[in-house]
Amino acid sequence: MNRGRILLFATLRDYTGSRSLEMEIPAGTTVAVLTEMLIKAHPRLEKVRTSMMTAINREYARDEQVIPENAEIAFFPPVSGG
Amino acid sequence: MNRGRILLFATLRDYTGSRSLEMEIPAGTTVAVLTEMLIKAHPRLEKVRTSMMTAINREYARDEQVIPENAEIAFFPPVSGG
Amino acid sequence: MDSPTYLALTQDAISPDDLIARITTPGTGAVVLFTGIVRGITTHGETRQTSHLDYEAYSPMAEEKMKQICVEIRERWSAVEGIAIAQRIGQLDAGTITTVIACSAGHRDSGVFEAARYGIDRLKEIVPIWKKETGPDGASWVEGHYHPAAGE
Amino acid sequence: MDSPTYLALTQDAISPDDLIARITTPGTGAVVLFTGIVRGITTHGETRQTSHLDYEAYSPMAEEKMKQICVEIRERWSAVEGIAIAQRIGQLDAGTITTVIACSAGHRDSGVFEAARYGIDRLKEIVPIWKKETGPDGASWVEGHYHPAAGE
Repeated sequence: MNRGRILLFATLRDYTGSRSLEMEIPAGTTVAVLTEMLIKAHPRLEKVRTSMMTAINREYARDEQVIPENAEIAFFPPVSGG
Repeated sequence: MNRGRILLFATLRDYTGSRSLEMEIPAGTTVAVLTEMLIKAHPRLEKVRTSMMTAINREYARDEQVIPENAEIAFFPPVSGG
Repeated sequence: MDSPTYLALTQDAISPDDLIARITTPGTGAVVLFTGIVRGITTHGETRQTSHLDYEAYSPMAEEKMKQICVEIRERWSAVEGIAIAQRIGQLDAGTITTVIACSAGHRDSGVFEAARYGIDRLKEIVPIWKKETGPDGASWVEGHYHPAAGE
Repeated sequence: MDSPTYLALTQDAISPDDLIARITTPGTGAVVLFTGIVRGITTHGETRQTSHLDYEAYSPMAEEKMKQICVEIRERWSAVEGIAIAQRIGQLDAGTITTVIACSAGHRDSGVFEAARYGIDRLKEIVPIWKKETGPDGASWVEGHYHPAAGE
């Protein structure tokens, strides 16, 4: 078990009301599972389920990727800079 | 007959030693004929004969074009700005 | 060959003059610069007005991705010498420069046009920055569309 | 649609910042700017050094031809809003901006990249400007190659 810090941006920040969250992340948790945990904790995220993206240690992550210990985790919508 | 003023630029200025020349230009003179007159007056221009260009009233001119009266005439090498 | 790289994620005004100077080397004969500007009036589709945009960034990752874009550009256009990428964040009014991508090279036929185009396309795909648009009808987040592959 | 046009044949320093501001309209979301710079070191072919270039222009015709390039750009890329073309003349040291072509539009996919590229290509073909290069071995005129058709 590992207390993880999750960063949230743009619409995800608005829907959760937070810039960052702390969550208990069991060892072996994948990105897909963590996404479900996050949506369960913040049901308003349901509507961006298919568009939200995850970065682990500042790199775009795969759904099946296992979250390493002490990772920097971020969830956000598709980018719109420029 | 018409006393014409001819502007010269870049290498043509160097070869003639002048920024502008005055020449007697008979009525009906074409660009090709004027070019020959100019080379005859300034034989160093022989070596740029094939590359030199003519503008009449600030527009690229054809060899067979007749020089109108009171025209602004310019001779110069291919451009190299930018 | 000098290969200056200048990256900025900044709250301050972006100066193309300054960025061009930063990527001008003794071998530079050509710079192509793209700049994005806050449109006050958008006429693609339905016409709408924008008073300002608010940009936010996931800064450390954005800086990493800007570096990555430079690597990608240099892999594709080996004649590119200098690269500058700047993105301004915070509240930006209509008419304000939001981003600049500039590439320098010896000559204009070296890929600098394509490299700058590639740079702005990639910035809009992979750099984690978002903007919220405020107009007469209120504010809303601008939706991106691209989903980078893992590790992209 | 606003269509500002700004042309300059000048002895003074050219500021891309200034030119971008001049062609930014309420509808502008993208500007592509090309700038030519005096190369101190040229490595195309044999390596050579340049200390400065001296530019001269047939000014009234050059201004006409710069206008013509704007017309040609607008005929080809109707989405282009603003166009700025500037050429500096006089003695310009290595590292100095010699020319700028900038085009503005609502969006980057509107032809602004192609329009700016076309602009600099045409400037080097039809605008009567010449440069003499001075380096360690003395000075010589740079040879152009393009022969415009009559009336081009």
